[in-house]
Amino acid sequence: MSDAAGDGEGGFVERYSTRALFAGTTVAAVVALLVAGLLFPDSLAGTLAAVLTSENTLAAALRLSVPIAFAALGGIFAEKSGVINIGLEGLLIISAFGAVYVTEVTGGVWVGFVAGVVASTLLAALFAVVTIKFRADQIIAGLAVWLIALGLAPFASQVIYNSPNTPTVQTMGSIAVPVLEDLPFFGALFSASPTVYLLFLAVFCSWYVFERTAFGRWIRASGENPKALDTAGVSVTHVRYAAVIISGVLAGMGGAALSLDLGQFTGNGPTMVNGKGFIAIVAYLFGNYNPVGAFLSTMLFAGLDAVQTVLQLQGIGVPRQLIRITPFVVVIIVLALVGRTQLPEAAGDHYETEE
Amino acid sequence: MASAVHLDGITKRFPGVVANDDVDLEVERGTVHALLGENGAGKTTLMNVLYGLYEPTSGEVRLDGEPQAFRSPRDAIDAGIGMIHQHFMLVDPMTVTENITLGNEPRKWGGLAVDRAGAREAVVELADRYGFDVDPDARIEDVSVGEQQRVEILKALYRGADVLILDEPTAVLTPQEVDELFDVLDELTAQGKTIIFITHKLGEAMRAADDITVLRDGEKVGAVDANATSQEELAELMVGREVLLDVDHGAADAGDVVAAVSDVVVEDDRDVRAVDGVSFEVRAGEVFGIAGVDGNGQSELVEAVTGLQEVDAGEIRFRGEDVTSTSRRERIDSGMAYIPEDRQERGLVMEFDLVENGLLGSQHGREFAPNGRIDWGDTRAHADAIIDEYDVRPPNADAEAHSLSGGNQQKFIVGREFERDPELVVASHPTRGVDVGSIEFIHERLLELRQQGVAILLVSSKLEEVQGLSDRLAVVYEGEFIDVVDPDETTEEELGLLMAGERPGDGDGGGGGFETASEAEPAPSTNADAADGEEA
Amino acid sequence: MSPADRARKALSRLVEASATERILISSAALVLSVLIGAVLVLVAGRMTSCTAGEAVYYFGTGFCYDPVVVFDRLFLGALGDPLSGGWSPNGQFAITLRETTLLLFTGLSVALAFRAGIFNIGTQGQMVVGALATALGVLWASAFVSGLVGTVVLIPFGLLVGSVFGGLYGAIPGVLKAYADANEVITTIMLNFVATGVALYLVSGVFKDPNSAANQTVPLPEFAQFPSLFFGARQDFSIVALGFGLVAIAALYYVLEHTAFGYDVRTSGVQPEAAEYGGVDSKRTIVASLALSGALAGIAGAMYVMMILGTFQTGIPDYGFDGITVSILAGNNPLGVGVAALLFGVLKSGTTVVQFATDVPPQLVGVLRGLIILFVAMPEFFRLLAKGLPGQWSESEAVATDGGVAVDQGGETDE
Amino acid sequence: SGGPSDGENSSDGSDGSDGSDGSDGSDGSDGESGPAANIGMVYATGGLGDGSFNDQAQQGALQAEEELGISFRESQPDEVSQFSTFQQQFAESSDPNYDLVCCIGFLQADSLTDTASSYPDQDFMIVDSAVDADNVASYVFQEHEGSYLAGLMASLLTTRSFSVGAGSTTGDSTNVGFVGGVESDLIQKFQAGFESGVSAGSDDIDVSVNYTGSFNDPAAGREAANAMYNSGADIVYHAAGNTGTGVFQAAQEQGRFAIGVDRDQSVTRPDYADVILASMVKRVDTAVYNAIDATVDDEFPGGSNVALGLDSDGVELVFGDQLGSEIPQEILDEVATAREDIIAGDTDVPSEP
Ligand SMILES: Nc1ncnc2c1ncn2[C@@H]1O[C@H](COP(=O)(O)OP(=O)(O)OP(=O)(O)O)[C@@H](O)[C@H]1O
Ligand SMILES: Nc1ncnc2c1ncn2[C@@H]1O[C@H](COP(=O)(O)OP(=O)(O)OP(=O)(O)O)[C@@H](O)[C@H]1O
Ligand SMILES: [Mg+2]
Ligand SMILES: [Mg+2]
Repeated sequence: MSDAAGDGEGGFVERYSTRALFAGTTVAAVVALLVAGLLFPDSLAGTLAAVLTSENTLAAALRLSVPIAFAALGGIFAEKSGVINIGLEGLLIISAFGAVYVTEVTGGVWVGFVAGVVASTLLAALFAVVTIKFRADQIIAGLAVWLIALGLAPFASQVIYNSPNTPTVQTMGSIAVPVLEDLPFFGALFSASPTVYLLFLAVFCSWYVFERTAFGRWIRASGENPKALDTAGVSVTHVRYAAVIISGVLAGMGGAALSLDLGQFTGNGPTMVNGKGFIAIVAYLFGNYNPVGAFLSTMLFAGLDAVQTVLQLQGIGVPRQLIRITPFVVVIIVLALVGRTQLPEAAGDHYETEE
Repeated sequence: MASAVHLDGITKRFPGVVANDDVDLEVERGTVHALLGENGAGKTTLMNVLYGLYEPTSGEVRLDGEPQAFRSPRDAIDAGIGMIHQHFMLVDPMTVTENITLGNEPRKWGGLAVDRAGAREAVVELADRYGFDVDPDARIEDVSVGEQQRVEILKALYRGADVLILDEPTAVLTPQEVDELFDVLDELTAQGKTIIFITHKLGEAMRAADDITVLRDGEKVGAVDANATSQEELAELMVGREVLLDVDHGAADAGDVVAAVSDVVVEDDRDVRAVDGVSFEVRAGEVFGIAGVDGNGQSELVEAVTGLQEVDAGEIRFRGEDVTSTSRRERIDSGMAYIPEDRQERGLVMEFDLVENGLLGSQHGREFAPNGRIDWGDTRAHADAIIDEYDVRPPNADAEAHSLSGGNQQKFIVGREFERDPELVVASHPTRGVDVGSIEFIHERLLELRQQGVAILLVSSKLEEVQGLSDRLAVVYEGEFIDVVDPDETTEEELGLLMAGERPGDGDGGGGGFETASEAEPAPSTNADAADGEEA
Repeated sequence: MSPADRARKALSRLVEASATERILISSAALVLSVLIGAVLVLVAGRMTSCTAGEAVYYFGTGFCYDPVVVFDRLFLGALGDPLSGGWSPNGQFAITLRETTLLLFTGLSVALAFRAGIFNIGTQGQMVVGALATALGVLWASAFVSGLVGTVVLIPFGLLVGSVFGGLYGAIPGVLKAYADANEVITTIMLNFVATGVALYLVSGVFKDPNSAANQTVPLPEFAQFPSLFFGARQDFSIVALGFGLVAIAALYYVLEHTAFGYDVRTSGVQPEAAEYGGVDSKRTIVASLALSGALAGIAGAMYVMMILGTFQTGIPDYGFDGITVSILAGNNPLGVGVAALLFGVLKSGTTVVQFATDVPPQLVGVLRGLIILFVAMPEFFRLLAKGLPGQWSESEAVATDGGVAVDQGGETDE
Repeated sequence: SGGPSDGENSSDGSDGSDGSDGSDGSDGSDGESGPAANIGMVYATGGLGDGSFNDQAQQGALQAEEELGISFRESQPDEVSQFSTFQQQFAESSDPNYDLVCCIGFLQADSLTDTASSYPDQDFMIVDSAVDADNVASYVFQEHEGSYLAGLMASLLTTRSFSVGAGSTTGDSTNVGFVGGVESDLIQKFQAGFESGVSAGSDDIDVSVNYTGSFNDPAAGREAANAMYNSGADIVYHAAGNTGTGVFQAAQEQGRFAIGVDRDQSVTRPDYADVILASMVKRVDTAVYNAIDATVDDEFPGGSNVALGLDSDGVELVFGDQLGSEIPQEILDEVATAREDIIAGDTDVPSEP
């Protein structure tokens, strides 16, 4: 049977080879670009290299990442447990509004932050009941969560403030770690909004839960083979409720971070969340359900966004409207090259113990 | 002394079905008890009641004389019951250790982390105690079916099971692995465990069990001593009438070559060679059988022939033409019928009714869809004809496929494929999970077609089936044909050895599997003669 | 089979428990949503301030907003106040039908893809591409014809251009899914952004109307737009377009239920492995369905240009996303799409009436829309509800999405 | 006068008949006599709460409500196809009968052209675009003129070291920034004027330009402004609606300056008053108020096309409430001179970049 182990490793390598190959190619390409930029600082490569290695780009990417990455972590919890939560966008919206509203009323940013998380968690709990207890189609219920939040937050804002946009409130500010903040490039990691540190913590905790705790295993089993978990004597229903609620908490942190970082909720059109919840789904699919992978893919996307903002300033000859869509185009191209995203086996399915 | 397990008057009703009707079952400690019955007799349901998955409508479960009220498997597990389901309850991407300890993970740091080293150690220790050969770090999706089964048993033992329920444990094993399993069962009973295993194979029940309980249509129809019964008696109890245990297929009258496969190589999703250079021919009017343990490339070979999987090297000819890279649709149109091994995934669209399912594969044909427009009238008539001819029950073309029992689903597929007027029938496990009566029927039909000059390619992991029906029989192992034999001239033991990868003339024993068995010689079958009809 | 037989079968399908139940559930969902919406209006009415004279009184409490007025305006207003006697084909009802027409096409677009097991979130982008292509194509062609002939030629031409380009744009995620295994949910979301960005680039640059401050193309000549017969000249509604929509419903229904291609699509939607077994080329079917879905979206875009705006302008409304909700409410059934599109047409058009007639924030209608979808998603809830009531409903299961993402009804697969 | 006025409560309503029946007092009073006029407001998509354009228009209506005793009803379309719906609803209404319908934003021009001809007896006014009809009064603004002054001020300040409030400039910077919302002719007028003013102040200063693609994405505004400040810009001017909130925030975080738009944002966004040097105020409120006022007086200027520039105080550079007084006098003087030159026609400000 020892060859089974060999198979196992072989399988592992096989499974990840496309991604590994891709990651390798990317790293090689970036290195090549940096070298070219160093040699010809005035060329396009030089500009790009300068932008990429700039501490400011990293800082911007981090800021843009926060809401997306939080939501992506939440999405991982739900989907790994077998509940596809396409309503992340709605959770972000409701928490973004809730956080600002409560901050405005109480004057406490952190009170507002918690309130945003609570709002999102309540909505996620509703989603959980609807999908788990009432066996609603997860996709439809997720869309409903999005639509409800998309209507409710601006509605409330309109009722309370007579405008879909709230007034400005206090913001989170930023925390700098002495000495470390002066590091070249990586200094950006140590002079950032408290929500950035929270995000690092959340990424680590999520990773820890999945890799090291029994609960993490139950979530995985609940999404891959709920019956195996059930017959092992663990309630699939409880695990799924817990996972969806955690997804509400995490997405809530993302939404609250988004609005409190700017000190305002804006509710016109798609609201200030503006598709970040859907990008989060992209991020975790892309990161193959791994918290760290999801974080890195968010950073890739946010990094591209940050880079396009800077590139617009450089006047490199490409029309702005087109520079702006580069992040989306890159995601499509990368996806076409990397290909398959593997959903958990039982994701989307209802599970009942009897009949 | 009270029996270890006592089920008293268990009745379990589902909407419209009485799965168990006042069933009694008594199992002595330290014995092996076989639960025998046709498909749908209620065996699994009864065991699910014992395991706490279902609450009985009425009746009582007693362990060592103590009445139990299981509300969930957790209660049953706590009471020392372990169950190995027909479909393994394993999480594919997780490791052997993770699966065994699932739900009962040893913890450290005040429960904040799984004690992974401890878990692994516990698994290794347990495997050693019972002499199981498993790799604690392998992922389930990467190990053999036999090993998965051992993992399932270990899982139950890990949770302290005293009573082990095995649902059709032998369906997926080679004869050698079956022998090894039975040795393990002996070892377990010797250590005081109690075993209940479900089967519909008479020979197995007699060989491995101490006592046998027979169910029919949800009712208990008999409890017999395994040493004091005969296959005929059991068969009659099971089916309720006398059963012909032997198929006589007469001499082959082979004609022209219909299908020719040469040096075909097929790689699976992970670029591993699943079929590794196989060649053979199937002639009109003959059954060419392929025997082998599941997972040795049969599925890939069959799907390559039928056009569902790409061929990476080699050539497939059908009616003299090279069809290696033609589409599935073209192969259907040119007269290739295919009974797939997985009827619920491939063979039927479960949400469609039988009218729509009768059209599957012919939706572009002249007959039912001239000019691309489906003639639902003709299609319905076609479905009705199949239902009638092949005795599909209930005889209602508007029934959705998922509402049919497995046997009836299979009969419908067989009917649909046979009615295509095929020149070649590729039949993959055509009777898997089908009850005795239907098996008889399907076998008869296959032989009828053969008589009419149709070429038949038959794949089955049931030895008695391929052996009984085939005119020529190839044994496949790890993607290669190990030998092609005359099935009438070959014993079951010889076939079993071939299936385990022993090339003819190769003396070395041990094809992997249970350690306890590695030095044991192939267990002598008690009744080699009856082996042919074991299934029937 | 005799025509009588066929009729009987059709009838039996119609009264099939699941269909009846579906309609019941949809209606119940609507009622429940309205009730919750009413509560919301009352709560909001407590949170704002108004003079005592403006308030309404329920349960002895004063509220600033009156839910009865709100829903009266939302529904009756959208229908053009048929009860008040002042109904005119030029009134609000024409707007409702106009919205319905567009929702019908985007709804069909999403439904078709769903039936093939594909979740096309890209209808919006495909519509944008179709709209832009139509505007440019018709502008070019309008140089060659004019007058009535122009109308007769250019409208079909515009629809064709819209469907071809929408279809091509829809084929992109199709090809990516079929040949590169790229998840269509991701690619279609991304392609929406790309379509909007590229359209903005083109329309603020090369194709910009020099005489307008807006990012738009030169307006189409009058004869290149849908004629308004009988209905809604002012409301930019043409009964001809709605007629096309009804034909599209019938055609899609026919294709899905009565053709080999439709059978292929449905089979690969519910069970791709079985479809492959049945000789369906899954890759081609994926590409074909998404292309067709995109073509329907493209037609929606063409109608937006040729019926409503008379030009392509950036900022096309979210008809594509609304199409998702329409399709879901309809259970992805083309016939149901007609009804669902009308309901959402009423909601969209009623929003403006509510806003005009009351002080209630119009986002309320957005909440209602979400609630309706939520309730429609949980038939189980209504079954439980019905069990508590005398005279139970049927026990049979209701249909949810027919594919897209795995929607197996049970975790158990028993053999 | 001369030079930009200095704050929010500049003397509006000074033109026309002041307080015709000012006795009416507070709003909402349901007096027995009806309002002086019924006004319909159709805002631009994006709606109220944008902190700039629509809010400014509402300001004009509120002022008219207070001073002239009119009553007005608002509608906030969220897509282009709703413009004609609301315009017609107002035109068709008989209870009350609307005396004037104010259409805010250039996107309404096309539908107003149709609506106006369908309802020849209804008076309309439109802001930011010209509609040629007897029953429409059009008001357009010379945004580039005001933006020129903003650019001039920015380039003069950025070339010296200057520190006030929460921001500062360093003398060695070589660029200033412009953040736009969605690319369009209108926003490009702001950009063109700003660029032209910047180069008038100094040849060495470039303008970094970024369009976020949205008028309602503060996060994108912040990143754009951040990128500009990081590249050495001290001052960023925005014409991006609510996206500009992000610009102000970036300015605060980085200790730099911003220039507001449409309204005196140092007053309407007091949280950011310590970084807002000035705002390029566009008196949409004046246009709305004047049109209403004329309607009340039965002097509706139908068919007219009023271009509001620096000369008529239609656009102006209003220095920050908090920082304005700290700006060096020579710069104020130079800006004032430039203003005179433009009004006199001596300086020609381009309206396209
Ligand atoms: N969950 C269920 N709901 C409804 N009917 C069920 C359910 N489970 C089993 N049945 C029905 O109960 C009967 C007994 O089924 P059971 O699975 O116990 O048979 P079995 O003897 O194990 O058959 P096999 O040999 O095919 O495994 C069958 O008619 C089956 O259709
Ligand atoms: N969905 C599909 N699945 C499988 N093969 C397809 C599919 N669509 C097209 N093809 C292939 O393309 C060829 C032409 O397609 P077409 O749909 O015109 O069918 P056809 O052969 O003309 O059949 P008919 O007109 O009788 O329906 C077919 O022969 C078939 O091999
Ligand atoms: Mg069974
Ligand atoms: Mg054809």
